[in-house]
Amino acid sequence: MAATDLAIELLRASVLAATPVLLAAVGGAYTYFANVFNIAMEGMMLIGAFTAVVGSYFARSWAVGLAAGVAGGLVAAALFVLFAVALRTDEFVTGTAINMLALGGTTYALRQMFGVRGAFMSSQIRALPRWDLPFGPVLGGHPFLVYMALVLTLLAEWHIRRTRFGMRLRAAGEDPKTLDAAGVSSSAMKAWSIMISGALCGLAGAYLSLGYVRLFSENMSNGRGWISLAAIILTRGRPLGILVMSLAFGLFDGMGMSLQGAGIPAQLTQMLPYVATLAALRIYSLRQKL
Amino acid sequence: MSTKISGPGVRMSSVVKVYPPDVLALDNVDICISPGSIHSIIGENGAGKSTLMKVLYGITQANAGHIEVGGKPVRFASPRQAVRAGIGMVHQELMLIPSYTVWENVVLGAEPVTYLGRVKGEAALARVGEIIERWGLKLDCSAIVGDLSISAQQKVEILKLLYRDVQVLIMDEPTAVLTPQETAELFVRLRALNSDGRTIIFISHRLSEVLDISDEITVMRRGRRVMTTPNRGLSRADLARAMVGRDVVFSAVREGDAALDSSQRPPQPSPPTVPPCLEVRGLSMTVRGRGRPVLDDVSLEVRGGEIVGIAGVEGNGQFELVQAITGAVKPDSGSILMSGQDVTGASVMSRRRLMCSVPQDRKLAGGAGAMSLVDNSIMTHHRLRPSLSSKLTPLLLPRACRDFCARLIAEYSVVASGPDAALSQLSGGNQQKVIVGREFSHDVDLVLLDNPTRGLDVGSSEFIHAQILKKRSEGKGCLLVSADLDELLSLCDRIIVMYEGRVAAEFAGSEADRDSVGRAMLGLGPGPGRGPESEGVTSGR
Amino acid sequence: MRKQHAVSAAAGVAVSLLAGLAILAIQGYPVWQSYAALFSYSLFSQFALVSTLNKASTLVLTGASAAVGFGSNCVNLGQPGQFLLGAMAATALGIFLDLPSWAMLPTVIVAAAVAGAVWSGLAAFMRLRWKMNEFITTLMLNFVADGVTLWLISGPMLDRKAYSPMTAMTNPGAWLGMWNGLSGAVAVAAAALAAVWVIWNRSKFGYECRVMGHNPGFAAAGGCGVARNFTWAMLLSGAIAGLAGGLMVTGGMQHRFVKGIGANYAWDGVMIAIVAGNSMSGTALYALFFAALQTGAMGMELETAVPSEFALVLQAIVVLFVVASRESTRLILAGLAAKLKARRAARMLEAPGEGGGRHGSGD
Amino acid sequence: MPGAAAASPQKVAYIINGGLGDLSFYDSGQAGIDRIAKEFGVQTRTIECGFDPARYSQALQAAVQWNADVVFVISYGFEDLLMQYADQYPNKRWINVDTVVENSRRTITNVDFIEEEGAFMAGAAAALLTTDTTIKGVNSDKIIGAVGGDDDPVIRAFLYGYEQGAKYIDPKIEVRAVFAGTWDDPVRGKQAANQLYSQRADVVFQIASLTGSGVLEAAAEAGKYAIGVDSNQNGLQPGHVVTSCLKNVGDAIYGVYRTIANNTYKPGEVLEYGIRQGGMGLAIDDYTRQILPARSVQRLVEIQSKISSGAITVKRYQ
Ligand SMILES: Nc1ncnc2c1ncn2[C@@H]1O[C@H](COP(=O)(O)OP(=O)(O)OP(=O)(O)O)[C@@H](O)[C@H]1O
Ligand SMILES: Nc1ncnc2c1ncn2[C@@H]1O[C@H](COP(=O)(O)OP(=O)(O)OP(=O)(O)O)[C@@H](O)[C@H]1O
Ligand SMILES: [Mg+2]
Ligand SMILES: [Mg+2]
Repeated sequence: MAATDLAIELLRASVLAATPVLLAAVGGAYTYFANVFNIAMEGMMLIGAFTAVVGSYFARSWAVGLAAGVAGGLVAAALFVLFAVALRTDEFVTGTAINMLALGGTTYALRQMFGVRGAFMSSQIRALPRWDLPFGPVLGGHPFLVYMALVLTLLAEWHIRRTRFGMRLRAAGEDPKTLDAAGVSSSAMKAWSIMISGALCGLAGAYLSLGYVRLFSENMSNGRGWISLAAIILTRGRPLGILVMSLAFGLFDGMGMSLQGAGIPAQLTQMLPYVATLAALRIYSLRQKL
Repeated sequence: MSTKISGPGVRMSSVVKVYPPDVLALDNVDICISPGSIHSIIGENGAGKSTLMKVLYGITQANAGHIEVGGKPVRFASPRQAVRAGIGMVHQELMLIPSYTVWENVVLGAEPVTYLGRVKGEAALARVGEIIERWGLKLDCSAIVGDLSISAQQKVEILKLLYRDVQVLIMDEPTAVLTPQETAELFVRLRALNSDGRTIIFISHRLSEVLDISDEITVMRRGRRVMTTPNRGLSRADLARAMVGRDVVFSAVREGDAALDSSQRPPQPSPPTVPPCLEVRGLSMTVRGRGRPVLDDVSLEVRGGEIVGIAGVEGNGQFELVQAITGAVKPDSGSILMSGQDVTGASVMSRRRLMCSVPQDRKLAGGAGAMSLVDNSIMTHHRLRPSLSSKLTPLLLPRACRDFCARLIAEYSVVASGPDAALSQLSGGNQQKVIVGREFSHDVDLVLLDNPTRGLDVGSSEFIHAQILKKRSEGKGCLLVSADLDELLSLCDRIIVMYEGRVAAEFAGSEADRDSVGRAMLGLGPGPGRGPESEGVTSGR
Repeated sequence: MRKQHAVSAAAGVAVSLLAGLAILAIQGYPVWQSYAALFSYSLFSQFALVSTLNKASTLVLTGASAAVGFGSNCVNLGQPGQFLLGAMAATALGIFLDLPSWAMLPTVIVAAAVAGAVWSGLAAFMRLRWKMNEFITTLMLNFVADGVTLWLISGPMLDRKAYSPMTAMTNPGAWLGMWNGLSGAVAVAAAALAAVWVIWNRSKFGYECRVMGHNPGFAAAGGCGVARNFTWAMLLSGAIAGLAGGLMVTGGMQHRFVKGIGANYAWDGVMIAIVAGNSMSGTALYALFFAALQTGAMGMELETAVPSEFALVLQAIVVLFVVASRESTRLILAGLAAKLKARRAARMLEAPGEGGGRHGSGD
Repeated sequence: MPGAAAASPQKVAYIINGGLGDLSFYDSGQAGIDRIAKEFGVQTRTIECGFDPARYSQALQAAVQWNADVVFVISYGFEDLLMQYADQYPNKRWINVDTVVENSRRTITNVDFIEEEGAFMAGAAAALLTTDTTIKGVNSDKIIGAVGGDDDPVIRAFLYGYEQGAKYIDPKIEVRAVFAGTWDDPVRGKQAANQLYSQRADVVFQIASLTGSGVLEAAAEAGKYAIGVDSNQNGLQPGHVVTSCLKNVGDAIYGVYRTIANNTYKPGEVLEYGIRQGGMGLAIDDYTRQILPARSVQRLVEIQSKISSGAITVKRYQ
C-alpha cells in the first residue's frame, strides 16, 4: 500500500525532475543541429531561474516571472552569440565563461538585490499555476510548464525535421559555406539556434525557481545543464529521444533517495543518475558499432 | 563574336577587392560581358577569377567598384540579391549538402513553404522533376546527393540555377573534375542554355576548352584584367602568353598536348631491373555504408626511378588506396610491400622509415596552421632523425630543430619571415613547399604524392614538378595520384586508371593520351570491343 | 606568437579590470578603496602574498592538468574528480601508512598522482575501448568521485571526534613543511610545473601532443601514435590534477579530507588553461592572477563590503575578454589593413597616366 | 595571556563555514551579531565561507588582518585552523559556536548546544501530531519523518533526540529519516520530503539548513506538516509548519558578548546551552495553535519544563 504510494511518488517526482532537463535539452537540440558546441546551457538555466524569481517577486505575477526567465536566458544567449558568433571566440571557451559568469553573477546579484546569500524565498514570489489535468496521480496536477515542455518537444521535432527553418538549420550545421552560397547566412542560423536554446533554458530556469520550488538558491541549476548536454549527444539531438533520456534521468534521480530506505548510504545513492548516464553512453556506443 | 540579343549583360568597372590582411585579389578590374554570350575568363591560379565572380554573385563584397546588370547599377550584399537579379553561380568546389536529397539541395534557400513554414516537399519535387525533364538532366530527385558521382553532383548545381531561373550562369572551373567525355556532355548542355538566351560566364584552365566554347575571352593576371578579345583566330600559345606574361615552356605541364608531351617528358628510365620499392597485391577494402567495395583486388608496383601515375574520377578508390598505403586504414585483404618488406600490418611510423608522403589535403593532414614552421617541419623527422634529439633523454634539441627548419626554408626557397612564422601566415604555394620539403628530405626509396599541386599557381606547381623529377632521377620511385590529367600525362612513365575501386587500365606514358585515359576513367573501353577489365592489368610482370 | 599572447593577455586583463571598475562604480562602491583592498589583501602584505601563493600552487596544477588535456585534444573535464581521488589517496595513505618521513611524503604524493591518473585513465579506456565520448564520461565520473569520497569521509573514514564529514588527521610524517605560512606545496607545485613544461615543450611526446591539439589529422599522418598519446596525455592530465589534490592534504593547513575540499579549484583550472591558450607558462601567469583575485576578494568584502562573488564575475570577464581579444583582434586589424590597401589601390586609378596601360586590352 | 586586551572591543567578526540566507542557523547567529552592533555600537563584519574549505583559513586570516577584537566562529570543517589561529593570536577573543574546540592555550570559548533536548521537544510535537487523526490531513499510521542535510554527528544527535521525544509520547511511533546530502539545495529537500509524505509520514522535521526550506514547501503543497529548525520558521508556510526546534545561536552569541562587555568573560570555557539555559527550545506560537489542539500544546509546555527541571533526562548522542 505504502509501497505503491512510494512508486507513484517516484514516477511523479521523475516527471518533475525530468522537465527542466527536457526543456534545456530541446533547446540544446537546436544548437546541436546548427553544430554549435553549447555548454552554456547550465549558465543560461541558472540566469533564467534568477531573473524569473526577480520578475515574479517585483511584479507579483508568475507570468511576468516566466517572461523574465525567458528574457534572462535570452540575454545569456545573446552574450554567447556576441562572442562565439560575432567575435568568433571558441564556443567551448565562451560557454565555460558564461557558466562561470552566471554562477558569480546570480550570487552577486542575489546579494545586491535582496541582501541575502544562499537563497531568496518570499511569499511575494508567485509560483507557476498548476494544471489539475485528469491525467491520474502521476501526470496530473503538475505546473503547467511540465505539459508545455511535452508540447514543445513535439513541436521541436516537427520544426527541425519539416520546416524551412529546420532545413536551413541542419544545413548550417552540416555545411555553412553551402548555406551561405544559397543566400542564407549560416551565422544567422547559428545565432538563431543559440537564442532558441537560450529561451528554452530560460524556461527551464523559470520552472526550477517558480515551479519545482518557489525560491532561488545559489547554483540552483546544479548540473542539470550538463545532463541535458549528455542527453543531446546521446540521442544525436532527436527531441523524442531526449524526452526518453530526461525521463530516465528523473527516475534515477528520485530513485537515488528512496534507495536510502534500503540501507544504501545517501552519498552513494546520489551517484545513481550519473552512473546511469554512463551506462546509457556504453549501450549507445554498442548500438553505434553494429 | 555572337550577336544574340537576349539575356542581360554584365558590366563590372574598376572593382577592387583586398582579402584580409593584404591580398590584393582584384586590382581595379573592368570587365564587360555582352548579353547572351558565352564569356570565358582564364588566368593562372590566384589571378582573381573566382574572386571576381564571388563579387558578382554577392558572396564577397568588393571594396570599390561598380556593377551593372542589364544596364542597371546593382550592389549585392548577398547571393540572394544576386539571384533575384538573375545571376547564379556554380562554384569551383561544389556547394551541396551531402546528406540532403537532390530536391532538398535544389530548393535550399528558396523553399516553397506553407504559411506555417513547412516545406512543401511534393510541390518542390514536382517542380524540380519538371526542370529535369525539360533539360534532360537524368537525375533522381530523391537520391541522396552524397551518393552521386561528381558529374551528377555538378548537374545538381546547374539544376539549382535553373530552378531559380537565372539568366546569367557563372561556371567556375566546372570541367576541372570532369573527364573529357563528361566535359563534352556539359558543353552540349551549356550551348543549349545559351541558345535559350542565357548569358554564361565560363572559367577554366584548359585553353582548348575555352577556345572551343567561348564567344569572348578575358584573360586575368595577378588580380588585373590583361585583355578581353573575341574568340577569333587565337591559339593556345597566345592565351598562355597573355596569362603568364611571358612565353610558356611549361605549358605542356598545364596543357597536356601530346605533341609537346613526348618532347617534354624526360627519357624513359632504364628497363626496371631495379627491385620494386612498392608492391601492392590484391588489395581489397569495403566501407560500412557503401555498397560496392571501395578497393577491389588492386595490384600495382612502383620501381625505383619511375613515376607511376594514378588517374581516376574522384571517388573511385584512389583516396582509399593512398590511405591503405600510408597506413591510415587497414585493408580487408591483400598485402603491401615496401622495398621488399611486408608492411601490411605495420604502424604508420614504421612505414615512414620506408616512404614519405605528400598528403592530398594541406589543412587536414599536411600541417598545423597555427604552429610554427619549426614544429611543422620536424614532423616524423622528430623520431627518425637522430640529430634532432639528444642522445640520452627523449628531449628534442630546439636549436637543432630550428637549424633543420632554416635549412629546409632555404633549400626549397620558401618565402617566410622565418622559422617562427606560423604556417598559416604563408601563402598556399609556400605552405605546400614546406610540406613537400619536409617529406622530400626523408631519405627513402618511395615517394607518395597525392595531388601535390592542387590549387597551386603555375610557379609553385612548376617548382614542385621539378622536385618530383629530381627525385626520379635520384632513382626513387614515385606514386603520383592526381585529378589533373595533364599533370599525369606530362610527368608519368606509367599511368594506372582506377574505376570503381579496381585498376581499370594501365598505359605506358608514351601511349597515353587525354582521350583514351579519359575513356578508361569513365569505365568505357579504350576502343570498341575492349572492356576496361580486358585492359592489361599487368603490374607484376 | 609570444608577443601576441602577451599583448592579448595584457589588453584583456586591463579591459576586464576596467569593466569590473565600472560595475563597482555603478553599484556605488568606493572604487579605489575596493581595488586597494583587493590587492593589499592579496599581495601587499607578507601573509597576503603567502596565501595568494598557496592558492596559486593549487590553481597552477589544476590549470596545467587542463592545459595538457585540451592542448592535446582530449577534452578532460574530469579534474574535479581526479583532484578528489588524489586527495583521498593522500589522506588514506597518510592515515594508514606509517613510514619514515623521508619515504612517507614521496609515497603519499606519488600515490595521489597515481590515483588521479587512474581516474582519468578510466575515461581514456572507455574512449579507446568503447568509443565513449571522454567529454561526458569525465564529467559523469566527477559526480561518482564526489559521491564515493563523501561516503568514505562520512562513513568508514569519519573522524570520531568530528562534527561534520571529515577524516582523521594524517600522520605528521605526511605533512609538507610550512615556512612562515608558505606551504611546501608551493615548492612541489613549482617543480611539477617545471617538469610538465619540459615534457610539454621539449619532449617528443609533448611535441606530438601539441600537434594533436592543433591538428590530429596531421599528427596521425606524421606517424604519431595518436591512440597511445591520447592515453598518456589523459594519464598525465589526471596525474597532475590528482597531485593537486594530494598537495591540498599534505601541504594544506588541515591535513585531512574535509567535505568540499575540492572547492572550485578544478573549474578555475579549466578557465586558466583556456585563457593561457594551453601554454604552460601562460598557465602559471594566470594561476597567480586568479589566485590574487580570489584572495583579495575577501579583503574587499571586509573593507568596502563588496560581495566576494565579485571575484567570480571578474574572472569570467577576464576569460571572455582575453580570449575574445586574442581571437578577434587579429580579424579586426586584418580587416582594417585590407580596407586601407583597397582605398590606396582604388585611388591609384584616379591618378592620371597610372591606370591607362593597365586597363588597355592587351594586344 | 587571556584577558590581556582589557580595552573594550571595537571590531567584532562573525565567521561562518556556510552562508547567510538559510533562514535558520546562520541567520539566527547574524541576528545576535546585529543586536551587538546596535547595542554596543561596535563595528561588525560577517565572513561567509559558503562551505568552501578553500576560504576557511583566508576567512580567519582576513579577520586577523582586519584587526577584529572578538571573533565568533561557526567552525564546522575547520576546527583545526581555529585552534592554530587561537594559539597564534591569544589576545583576541575567539568564541566557537556549536562545536567544542580546545586549543592548547585554552583560549577558545565554546558555545555548545544540546541539540538532543530541542530535538526531543520536536519529536514530542511530531508524535502528538501524527497520533491525533482529528487534525486535518493526518493519517492513521504512526509514522514521522526527518530530512537531514549531511549524515553527520550533529544531525545524528538531532535524530537521536527526535526519536526519544517521539517514543516518549508513543513507543510505537516509527521515525524515517532521509539525508539530502546537501545543505543548500531546496530542490532535493523537497524531493526528500515528498518521498517521506508518500510513505505516509504526516510530519517531517527538517534539519537541513537551506535544503530544509524545500521541505517546508513540500509540506504546504502536500497539505501535510513540517517542523522548522534553528530559527522560528513557523511563519514561512503558515498552517503547515507546526513548530520550530529553536537553536538560539543569536541569543547565545549576544549572551557571550555581554560577558565580554562587562568583563565577566572567562576564556576557554565550554558553555552548554540546553533548554534550561534557553539555548534550545520550541517555537510555540499562534501558528502552532492553529494546528495542534490546546491540550497537545499544553503537553509540550509541560515536557519543556520537565526537561529544564531535569525531571526528564534526554540522553546525549555519543
Ligand atoms: N578567403 C580568402 N582569404 C584570403 N585570400 C584569398 C581568399 N580567397 C582567395 N584568396 C586569394 O586571392 C587571390 C585570388 O584568389 P582566386 O580564388 O580568385 O584565384 P583564382 O583565379 O580563382 O585561382 P584558381 O584558378 O586557383 O581558382 C589568391 O591569391 C588567393 O590566395
Ligand atoms: N595565453 C597566454 N597569455 C599570456 N602569456 C602567454 C600566453 N601564452 C603564452 N604566453 C607567454 O608567451 C611565451 C611563449 O609562450 P608559447 O606557448 O608561445 O611558447 P612556448 O615555448 O610554448 O612557451 P610556453 O608553452 O611555456 O608558453 C611564454 O613566456 C608565455 O608566458
Ligand atoms: Mg578559382
Ligand atoms: Mg551538540
